[in-house]
Amino acid sequence: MDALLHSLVFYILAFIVLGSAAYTAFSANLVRAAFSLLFTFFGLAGLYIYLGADFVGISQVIIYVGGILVLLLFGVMFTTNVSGQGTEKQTLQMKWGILFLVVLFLLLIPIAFITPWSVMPDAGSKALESSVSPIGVGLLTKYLLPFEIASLLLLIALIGAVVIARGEPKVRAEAAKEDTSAL
Amino acid sequence: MAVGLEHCLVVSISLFLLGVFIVMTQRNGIRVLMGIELILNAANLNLIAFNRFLPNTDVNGSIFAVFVIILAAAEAAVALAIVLAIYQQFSTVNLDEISSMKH
Amino acid sequence: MGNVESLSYFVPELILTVAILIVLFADMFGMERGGFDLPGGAALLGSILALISHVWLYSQPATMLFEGMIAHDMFSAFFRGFFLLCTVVVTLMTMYSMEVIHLKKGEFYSILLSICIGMCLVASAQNLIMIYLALELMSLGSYILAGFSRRIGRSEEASLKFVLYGGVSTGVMLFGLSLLYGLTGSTDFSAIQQVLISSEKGIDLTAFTIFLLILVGVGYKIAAVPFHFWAPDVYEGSPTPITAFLSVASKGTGFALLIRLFYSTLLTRSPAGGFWVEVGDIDIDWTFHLAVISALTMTIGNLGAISQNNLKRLLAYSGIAHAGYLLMGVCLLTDVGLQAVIFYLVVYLFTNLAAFLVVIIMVDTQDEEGMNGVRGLWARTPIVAVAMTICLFSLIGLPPTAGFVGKYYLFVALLQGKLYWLAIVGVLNTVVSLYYYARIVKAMFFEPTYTEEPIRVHPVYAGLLTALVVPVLYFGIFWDSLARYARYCASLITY
Amino acid sequence: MHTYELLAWLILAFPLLAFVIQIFFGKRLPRQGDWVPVAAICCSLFFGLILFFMVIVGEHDPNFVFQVSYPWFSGGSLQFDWGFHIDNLTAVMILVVTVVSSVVHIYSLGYMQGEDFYDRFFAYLSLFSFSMLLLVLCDNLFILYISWELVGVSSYLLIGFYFWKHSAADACKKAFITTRVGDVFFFIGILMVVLYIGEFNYTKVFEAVAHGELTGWVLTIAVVCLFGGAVGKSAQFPLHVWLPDAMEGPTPVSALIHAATMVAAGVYMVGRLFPIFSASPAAMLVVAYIGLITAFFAATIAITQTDIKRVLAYSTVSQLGYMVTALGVGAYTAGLYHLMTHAFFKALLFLGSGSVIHAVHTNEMPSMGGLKKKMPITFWTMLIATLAISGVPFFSGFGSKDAILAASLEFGMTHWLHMPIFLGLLLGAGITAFYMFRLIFLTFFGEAREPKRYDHAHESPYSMTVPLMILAGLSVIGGFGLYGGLWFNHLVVPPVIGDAAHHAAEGHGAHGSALAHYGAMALSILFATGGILLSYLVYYKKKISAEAVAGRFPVLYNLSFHKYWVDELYGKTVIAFVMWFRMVLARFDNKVVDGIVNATAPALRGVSSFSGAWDKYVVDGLVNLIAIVVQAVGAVSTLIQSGVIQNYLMKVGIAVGAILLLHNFILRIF
Repeated sequence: MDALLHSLVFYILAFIVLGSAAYTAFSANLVRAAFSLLFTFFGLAGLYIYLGADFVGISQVIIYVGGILVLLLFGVMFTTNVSGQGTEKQTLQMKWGILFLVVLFLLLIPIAFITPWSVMPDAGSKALESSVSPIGVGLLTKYLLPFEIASLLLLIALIGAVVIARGEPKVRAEAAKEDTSAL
Repeated sequence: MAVGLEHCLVVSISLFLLGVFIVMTQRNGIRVLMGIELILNAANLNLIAFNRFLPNTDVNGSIFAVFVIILAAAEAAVALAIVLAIYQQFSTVNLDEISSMKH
Repeated sequence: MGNVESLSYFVPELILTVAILIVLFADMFGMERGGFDLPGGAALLGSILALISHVWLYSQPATMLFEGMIAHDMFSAFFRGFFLLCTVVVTLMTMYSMEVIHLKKGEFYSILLSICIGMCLVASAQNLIMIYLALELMSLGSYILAGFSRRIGRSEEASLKFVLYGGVSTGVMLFGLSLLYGLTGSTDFSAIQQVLISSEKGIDLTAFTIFLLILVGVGYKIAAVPFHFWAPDVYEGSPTPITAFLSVASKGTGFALLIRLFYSTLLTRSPAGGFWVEVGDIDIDWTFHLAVISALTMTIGNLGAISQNNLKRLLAYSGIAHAGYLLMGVCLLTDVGLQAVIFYLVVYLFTNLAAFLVVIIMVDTQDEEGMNGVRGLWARTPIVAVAMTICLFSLIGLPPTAGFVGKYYLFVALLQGKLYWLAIVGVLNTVVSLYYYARIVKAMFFEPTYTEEPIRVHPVYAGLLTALVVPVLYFGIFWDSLARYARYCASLITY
Repeated sequence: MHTYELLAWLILAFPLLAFVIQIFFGKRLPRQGDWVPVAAICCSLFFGLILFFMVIVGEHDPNFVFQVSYPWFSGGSLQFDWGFHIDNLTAVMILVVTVVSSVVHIYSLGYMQGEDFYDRFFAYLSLFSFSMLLLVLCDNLFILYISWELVGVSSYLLIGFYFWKHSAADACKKAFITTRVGDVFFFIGILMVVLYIGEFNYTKVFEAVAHGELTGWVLTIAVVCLFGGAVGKSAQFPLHVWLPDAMEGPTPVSALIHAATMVAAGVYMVGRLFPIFSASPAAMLVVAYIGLITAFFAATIAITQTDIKRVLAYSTVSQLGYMVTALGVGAYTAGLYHLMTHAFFKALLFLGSGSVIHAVHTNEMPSMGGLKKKMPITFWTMLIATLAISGVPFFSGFGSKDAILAASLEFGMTHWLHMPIFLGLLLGAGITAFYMFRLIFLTFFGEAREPKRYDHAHESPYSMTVPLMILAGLSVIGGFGLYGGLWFNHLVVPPVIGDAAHHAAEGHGAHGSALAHYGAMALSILFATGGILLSYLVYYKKKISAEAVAGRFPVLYNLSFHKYWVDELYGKTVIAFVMWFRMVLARFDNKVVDGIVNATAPALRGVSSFSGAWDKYVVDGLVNLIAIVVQAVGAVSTLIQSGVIQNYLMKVGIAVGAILLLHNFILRIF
């Protein structure tokens, strides 16, 4: 009974994740698609926690839901006329895409089953203790260099995002004029 | 039926393919970014699932996943900045209309 | 080696990191000082100091650093020198180029230097997390720099295509890496290799799928067919110094990544020495698959270049073709092949940077990237025309340029590896490439120009061009030292 | 560094440096930089003289060889080196090349004054000097071939110097293509030698041949192929057609390249590789007969030509035939000696004719006449050269030509069957004397046939006459090298390597017996005098009318005047065939390619720009075929570059899917 409940949680979470992701893929409305992504991310966070990765789950909620998704929504708001949706075609090369989806699914799913993964025989009983402390220790010992590099990367992303998004009206106008004259 | 590694893999592969599918078929640049996020999340799900089911006791998979999340955030920031710059320039984020360079 | 002791091996990267900060500060204070590009100067100084300290590190024995995150071996040392040299040249190019927006130079250089750090780390990484992180560091920087051009519309289009294409490719690669982690339970290359060596039968399909998924990311970096689509568009739209950087350093990173990742996980060094074999019971003909990709890459690249009129686009396609040539050496899985690849990369560095420098001169002096820019160049500035001719000869592979020697080593390696069909494809491709390179030479020397007015080449550019072309000729005649060096550098750390 | 090594470096470095400076900065230097190459070649001359005296006087050893080689690279089992090989022959050749080259450089200062591309002319001269010196100094077949081609390229540039003139453009193309035919054989020859012996270095190759590593018919074919190179470069029958046309180049070029140095490269090559050649008696006979045919036929053509430079050109071809024949009959010393003396007096003749042309602005001898008074220095120096080439005693040509005749007579005496060689050469010597004096009489004697030109004529400036006088002096004293018994005939002897080559060389007999020697000498003087006398009667005294003789023997006259129709023969056969073949290709092109092209839209675009250019197809034939196909394929291949990012990603995805499908399923099933 307990095991069944255990499984049921997984299936529900998986359904939320895949269903909302599919909605994102096929929905005609951009804003709705973005919001359905919220469920995907939450579902994934739940799956992570279900799989014993509590720290990653929390990070997922904070960064993805709190950061990336908000960013995406801002992007949607900035660039889309929200009310005037629906007349424009949203997709392209749909037939090929679906063909790709089906064929690749048939090709990749067998990989999950035929590969002799070295799975622990009694995985279910692996102690579900908090992973926060081992991750913290790992980040400051073995993974110290990647940790530092990640900080450099964030710095660069910060600078880069600012540089690109910050308008330089004078330069832009001038350059645009030049560009059209070059054409 | 007890949940095993295979179940997780099926979810992650589906998620991955949906992400790639979005990237290929959506005209809107921001949706393409959503697709990329799905791909990264699929990989993360893989990492977490393997970390859970493989016989090691370390947390390498989780640490990998943490890094991936950080990277995804950075990449999303940069990509969105570029998309916004494109919108200023072309007044559209439909990627098929932004194809002045070809052949 | 522990984290603290490793720092002494990490001096070049540390210098670059300090330089990044100095550049950012210099940007805040120094732009008005008599027109001198202070951030550029700081970046140049930093990268040169890093190069010097790198040379000083050369004599150190091969070892693992930072708890096994990265390795210091001849291979990584070679690539670090390669990237640093590239950075120095591109910094110099940018300092005097009109193409990059002047108001944002500080950001530009700091990002350039951080890309360089990322590249060095890719070439030396020994861990999946490290390699992915380093790759993203350099990719992210490249996306941003591609958008730095003065020609607003095209540059942003390039940037957008780059970031989406790159994001998807690295995402797919990450998926492959996660499966590799799942297959072996470890992120360290050494452990992965050990597990695979002792693995049981039945993982062929998985191994191949993982390889293919990873290849999407790697192939995108080296612009190999069928992952090359971004290259022409991005090369055309980016500011030319960045195009040069992408075409040389970024491609170099791709090859470093491919060799590092592929040779130290899915392959193992044969006990007989001199070549690599697939690990454990995996029975996949890697050579064949890579060889097909190589043949496709060079063919599509060369054919695509034929009908181009924009020089940057033409060089982009030519870069694709050269990725194909380089893959010929990689797919052999032999020491000789690796040696040929490293030799060719050095040649490619000098030749391609010089060719792009000529394009930069064209763009700066007449705002023209097309064939019109080089028409009648001989009459207007003979030195540049001669330098470009030497570069093109080297790209074709004609003696007495280094390109000839590079191709010679590649083909010798192919023949030794008994990959005759690929050698034939390679030779045919060289013949095709003759056509479009010769078109440029013809335009420079024999076609009339709309003006006879001489072009004034900035003395720094003239000096840089000479410094890049002289090695092309020198190694075309006395290549023994370089060949020996390449053999020396073709050694990866083994466990 | 050894002194010789240093000297060799210096000799080579100056012209190369001058070339680089001149090509890049020539236009901007004062006087268009003409002084740079002149100074450079004078430096080379200076060091060349030092080298010459150190080797010839200092060493005074017939077997002296100095070798130094630098490793270059190794390709597979072959080791490619480069280096210097200095022996007596090298020293003599260095002397000849540097002397003639510097004289011509100085002469060009006057002759080329005010021409367009003056600076570039000197750059080309320097390049040529460098290549020729490299050819002489190098120590292996590989570098020999490279410098051989370099010489060809610089010659091409110099012949086509007046590239705006159709005739010059045609001539340089003809020269290049014709010599390429020879070069292909040469290349095959080198390949054969290297394939069988595995070495490039002269000495090692010679030793290997001496040890019999390359024998029998393979050796014969290899030698004949090697000789093919000489046939092209030294304008031997049947590839001699390019040399007379090459006279379209500026006259100093004709003097330097097409009289004294480059055309002698073939002879030099035969001499340098003599140990290989002499190992194959059969091939040596081929060499001798080709030389004989060339010597005799060219001489008969020269009789009727009216263009002064063409007469000299055919005379050059003929004299080169003498040298080749001499080497063919084993007279190594005599052949190479003639090379040296000929270089001096033929350069002089050309420069003299250049001086005349400079004065009267025409090449046609019938328009000249009576120039003796107007141009005394030119006349006297040219007379000396003419006496030398005619084989009059006490002039240089006498000694060398007599030695050749003696050697061929001796060869004929041991092998009676081959007596025609001697007879042909002897008769040729008489004809040479005849047409050379014809040239002198027509140009300098008699009344002025075109007074306007005559009045305008004047002696050339010193920069042109001084070189003439220097060469005149050399044409006289050059003769004492052999008959003064000073040095040549016992220093420049066939290299002795192993036993086989030694015997072969001895068997041919390089030193004539007394009978052959004096007999040949007497006959040669007799024929030379006869030729001069006849010429005197016909063209000076007008006792015999040339027109009448020509009228009496129209067939012979026409044969000679039309150069035996060799050019026309080539035109009707080889060139006609090529043109026909091009036509066929063009038709094919037009039909088949259009078909392919119409099938694809992008290709159609490529072709439409070429439409209406049927002529172009005919002319450019195969090249266009390839170009169009390649263009079309290129256009198609870039069509996949749609510019839409999702489309790119879709293609990547489909490619990945296809690979996976193929590898994981389809290939597994089958």
